Amino acid sequence: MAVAEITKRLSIAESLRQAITEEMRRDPTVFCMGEDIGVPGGWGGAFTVTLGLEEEFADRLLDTPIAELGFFGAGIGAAMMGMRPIVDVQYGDFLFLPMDQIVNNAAKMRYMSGGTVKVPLVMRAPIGATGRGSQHAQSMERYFIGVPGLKVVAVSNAYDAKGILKSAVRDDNPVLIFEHKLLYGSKGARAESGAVDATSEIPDEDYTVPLDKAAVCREGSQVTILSWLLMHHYSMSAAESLANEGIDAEVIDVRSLSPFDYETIGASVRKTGRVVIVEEGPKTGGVSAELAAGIMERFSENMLAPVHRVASPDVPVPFTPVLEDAYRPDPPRILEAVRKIIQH
Amino acid sequence: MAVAEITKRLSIAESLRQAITEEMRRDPTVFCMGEDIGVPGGWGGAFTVTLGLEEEFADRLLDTPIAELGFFGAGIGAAMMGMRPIVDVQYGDFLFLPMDQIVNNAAKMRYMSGGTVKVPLVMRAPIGATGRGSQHAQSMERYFIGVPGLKVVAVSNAYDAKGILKSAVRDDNPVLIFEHKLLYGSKGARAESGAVDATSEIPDEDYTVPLDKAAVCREGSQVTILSWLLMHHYSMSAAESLANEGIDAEVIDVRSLSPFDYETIGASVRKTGRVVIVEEGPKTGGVSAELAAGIMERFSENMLAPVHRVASPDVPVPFTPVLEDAYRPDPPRILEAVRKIIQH
Amino acid sequence: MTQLATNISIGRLSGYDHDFLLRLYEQMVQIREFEEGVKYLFLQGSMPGTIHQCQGQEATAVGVCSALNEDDFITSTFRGHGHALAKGLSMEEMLNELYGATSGCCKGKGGSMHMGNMSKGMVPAIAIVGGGIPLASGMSLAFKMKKTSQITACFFGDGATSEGAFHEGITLAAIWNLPVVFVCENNLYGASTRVDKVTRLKKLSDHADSFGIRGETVDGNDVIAVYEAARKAVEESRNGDGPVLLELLTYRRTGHSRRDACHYQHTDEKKEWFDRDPIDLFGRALTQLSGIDENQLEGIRDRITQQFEEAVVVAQKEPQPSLDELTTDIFA
Amino acid sequence: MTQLATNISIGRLSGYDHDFLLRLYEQMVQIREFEEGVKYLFLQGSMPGTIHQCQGQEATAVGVCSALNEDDFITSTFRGHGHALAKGLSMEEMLNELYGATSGCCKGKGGSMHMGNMSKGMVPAIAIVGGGIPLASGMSLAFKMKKTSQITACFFGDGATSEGAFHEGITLAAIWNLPVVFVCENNLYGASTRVDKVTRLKKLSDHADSFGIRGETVDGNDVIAVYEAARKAVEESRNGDGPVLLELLTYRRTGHSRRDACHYQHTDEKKEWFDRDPIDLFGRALTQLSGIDENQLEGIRDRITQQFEEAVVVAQKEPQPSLDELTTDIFA
Ligand SMILES: Cc1ncc(C[n+]2csc(CCOP(=O)(O)OP(=O)(O)O)c2C)c(N)n1
Ligand SMILES: Cc1ncc(C[n+]2csc(CCOP(=O)(O)OP(=O)(O)O)c2C)c(N)n1
Ligand SMILES: [Mg+2]
Ligand SMILES: [Mg+2]
Repeated sequence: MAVAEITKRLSIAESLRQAITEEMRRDPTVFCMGEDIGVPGGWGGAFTVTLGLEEEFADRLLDTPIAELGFFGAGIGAAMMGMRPIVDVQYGDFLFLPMDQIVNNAAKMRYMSGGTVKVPLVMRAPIGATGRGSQHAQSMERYFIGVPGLKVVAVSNAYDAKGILKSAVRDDNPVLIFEHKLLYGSKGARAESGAVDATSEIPDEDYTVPLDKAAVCREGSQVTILSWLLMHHYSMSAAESLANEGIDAEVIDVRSLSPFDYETIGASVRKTGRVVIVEEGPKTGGVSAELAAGIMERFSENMLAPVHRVASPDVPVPFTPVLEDAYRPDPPRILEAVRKIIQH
Repeated sequence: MAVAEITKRLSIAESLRQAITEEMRRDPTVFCMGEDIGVPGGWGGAFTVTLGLEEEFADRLLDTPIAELGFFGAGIGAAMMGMRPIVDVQYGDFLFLPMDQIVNNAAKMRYMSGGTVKVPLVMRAPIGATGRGSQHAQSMERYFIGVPGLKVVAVSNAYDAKGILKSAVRDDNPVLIFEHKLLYGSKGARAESGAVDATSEIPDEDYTVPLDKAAVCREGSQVTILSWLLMHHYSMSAAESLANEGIDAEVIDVRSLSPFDYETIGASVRKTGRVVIVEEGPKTGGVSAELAAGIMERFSENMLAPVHRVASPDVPVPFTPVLEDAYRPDPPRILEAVRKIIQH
Repeated sequence: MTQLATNISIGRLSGYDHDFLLRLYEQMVQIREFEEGVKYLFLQGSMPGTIHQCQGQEATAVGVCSALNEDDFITSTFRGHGHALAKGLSMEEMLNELYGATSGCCKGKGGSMHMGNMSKGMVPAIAIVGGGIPLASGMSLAFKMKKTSQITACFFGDGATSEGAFHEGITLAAIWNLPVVFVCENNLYGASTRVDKVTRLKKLSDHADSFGIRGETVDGNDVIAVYEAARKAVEESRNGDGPVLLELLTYRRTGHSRRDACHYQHTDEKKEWFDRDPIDLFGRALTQLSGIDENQLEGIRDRITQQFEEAVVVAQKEPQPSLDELTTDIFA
Repeated sequence: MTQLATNISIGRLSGYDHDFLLRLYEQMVQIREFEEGVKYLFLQGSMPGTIHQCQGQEATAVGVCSALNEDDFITSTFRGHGHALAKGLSMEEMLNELYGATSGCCKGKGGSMHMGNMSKGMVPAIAIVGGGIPLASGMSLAFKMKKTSQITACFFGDGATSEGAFHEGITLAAIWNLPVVFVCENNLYGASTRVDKVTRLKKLSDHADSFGIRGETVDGNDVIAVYEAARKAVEESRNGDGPVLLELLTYRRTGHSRRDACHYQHTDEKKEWFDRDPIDLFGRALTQLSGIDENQLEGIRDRITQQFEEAVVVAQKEPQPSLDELTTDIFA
């Protein structure tokens, strides 16, 4: 961002709201569909992202019945007919309900039509373990990477959130955006305990952030830490501590979960030769599995140590805070992993 | 199998049928629920597995409406109340419909009840690209590995199919069994073109095959080929060709897809130092990703080369046979991969 | 109970011009010829894949699609050949698709279960039972938001009515008053399962009650009855007085798929429905009209047979995709 | 329209013995005290997690569960505290659960949204809207197959009626005649969305028509009306004449969850329903019976308040799980 630009500090919830507002103003085919997103006096969706938007866009903020398979499917249908719907689930865990529509219809439609159909659909889903027990907590990214025809991204700060949502709206393909409950910066009754500051300065100008690029957020030479969403913030804080120990870590916000940006990741791996991936969610079968395998396939000659994955144990998310805290990888566990890989 | 046992050569469809019959006779709480499984004059499910069983078990072969979320959920409920249901989808692709019930309810129930609930539910799903276009074709294993609380297995021959189904029925946890359309040996109107012989000698005695063990099907010293279902058969045939070239491959049927049997796999990797994994389905985010990452984490000091994955390209399954054949990994591609890794 | 015609009285045909009636006949014949021809090619082994066919159900596809405008859309299912032909897809583009050729309506990537052609108002068919229903609501939502006057006719079977997608998809259309006609082709079976085994309802159109919309059950083998019911439903939907749920009572004269011998269908039932074949019923009525005779109908049949046979010869030689095309058409 | 009581006439209470009536009262009071106490603890910050509460809906839980046998089962939702208490879970095991203690009914692993206790006839509550409905059918299927005489009462909200799970789950129960009572607590809102925005139906019990089962709408704030309707439905279900869909009209006096201020609820509507508070309604009627006076009711309330307060003191000190327990209870 150039210094001269007028900027304003926004939370992710606010910057997503701004992105939606601007895109709806720009393009009359953009609309939102979801539960409790536009009820006057309501919440603007589960995490305030669409709060108040019904005032300006009464006809384009469609409050749905609780019917995720139905309205995701309807989003696909509307997209095929030239609209650009943004649909969301209140918690990522509910994505299993419309998953048939997402994988079997949205993602395959272009291919099985021989390239004659477009599905410009944006899907949004909040994830993260946040004191709600095991059905409102799991990390869902793993279930959607490598689905041919589907783009998957994760937004860790307000700047990216706005720019990526805009790119997604303008993209002609289905895009699934993951957001994290502890990063929204939702306020009032929807504030989250344990929230982490993910606000950014947002320029006044229209901008987009590409859907297929990782971001090097901290340069370093000895080890590459790959993560996204909440874990990216924990990784950044771990990197600060590591710097104090004299370990120089490069921290990359993976952002583009499917497909991955191996260009950016590769450049880092070639430099450091060591990779730690940090993921919230059970280790087995996570996004990190593909990242680790993909990195070792592509850059094995540069690797000084096997890729190390820091993740949750293979358990559902427990309710009780003492166990939930142990479930979620945290900076100390990241530190430990990095120290180990450095000694390798 | 001891030589003295009376054996009979059966297909997978037949041995599964036998397993279901024997388990239903043994235990009155075992029953089947699914579409078109027990209609007199019908097919015995999509691939003849339950053909004719309605004659002996009229009350325990429940033909359902087309409502996968509903009857999988009902299976969970019945299991919680002490029954041992076997539910199936006609094509694995439909598993997205009951996926909420499988992951959010069946798999988590024990944990979130603090260990007080049991869900002895068996689920069966056929997969494989077989000339039906992209919604009756995809490999679904990837979506269910690493789901804590769920066991996932894949059966490649009739002997295992019977023994594993029996173990699954007797297990107190939800178990998802993957089967392959080209391996059933379904006959008559339900025969499949491109089918591969997966028959086995089936002993007369009751036997089980554990849910957590891989099988070394061909011993070898230079490279370990890991695969399951149809790809296991292709791997065996590739290994024969390799032997002619003087390459001695060990072939393991992974079978236990979640959790993996790292004991068996590890022993092989320590011996050969080279691993090729063969998987039907898009490479990115497949089961092989976790296998590759897990192997490299555990056995990196034994590895002579990075793990190599042979899989489908990242595309939906095309209908036209010329492209479908190219989609599916085949013995020539396996050979090529092994030759390359041996030279590494 | 809905009256099932054993005869279409010519009184009901007055008021329609002959061209229109002959077009209905021709379209039904085209579907029948196409399906019978494809079945032969498939059983003979020259055609790849699997097939789900609609012999005996021609009047539903033709009756409904005749009530639509060209720019209206349909959604269809694994059993979609009839819908596709009735909506204007050509036998040629469909045969090419079935043979996996690049000139197929989906470049060979779709196949029998995913026929479609956007320029003719048919999105690729959805082979997940019920899966097209939410799509149809969304398509109609787009029409409504864009203020076009298009509507969607959404085809599905009796079996689909127990899927969650049916319930959720129609719920959306109902609460938002969307311009869509839901067409349930009740052919008495979902695969091998008779409908009365999986619902307590005598009339599937009674499902309409739980959405607060209008439902109607019609003889699906009487093409004129279908056309008239569809025209009414289409009009209501287009005017914002929909959606409507139409149940069309019909029967599948062939296997559920491939080589299915239908041992689960009762002989009496079969006979009763075969006697009510939609093409025979309508053909008999037509020849009673002055100015139309059996020769004319035979001419139509011959013409179609010939067109089909020529199309097969071409399709079998159409170019197959090159291997590069395996990885194209993923992203727009 | 279903008559909504502003008054319960004592004539309707004759025929019930006082102990039974006082137990209904006590259970409703227990739920209210529990919920109000928990709300205070939560807002005060001493209790972790999030909460979905049922103040104002006590009569539905109590009326239905009073019609069940001990070995009957219920399924519940994210808003399950009332159901749990009415089915016999203790305030103690529930408070311990809410505080994440190992002595909680789910060892602290479940939390507010997954309360359950198998030995008391309640499976862990399902927090996916509608997700418990297929489960309930399966539970009743087991009862039927095992020829026990148990039934399941399946609680869900108005919002759940648009989910596919509702449609599929009840379809199964209907076609197999399963011993289950589906209890739709219509509190007029699904989260912040008013029910009339998401259905065209005036009565949600009309959904019963599409399953071919009996539906009934009852005043859900009149505990006696609920009890009587539930008893009838339970009996029918137990006898194999079910399933039944009961719609209980009620109102949530508190936020959807946590700190929700309910700005979307209209003031008049709130007032109307607050005037029909189920505990007040029933309490007023009780004190008109000879032999019951306000003192007695106050005694009940005091006793429960004290029990709750003691339980909180204990719960706050109950042992938390050790870290080993993170990875136990995955597999049986
Ligand atoms: C979700 C789903 N479940 C099961 C199937 C397998 N299947 C294909 S067609 C069919 C029967 C469909 O019956 P109906 O809806 O009546 O249509 P019809 O075959 O009679 O045209 C089934 C079970 C499927 N394709 N999708
Ligand atoms: C499948 C699913 N979608 C959305 C949610 C989020 N959510 C939780 S409660 C609720 C409203 C439920 O309304 P209703 O069924 O009427 O129950 P009530 O809250 O009134 O008790 C919603 C949308 C959920 N838990 N599950
Ligand atoms: Mg049918
Ligand atoms: Mg409600």
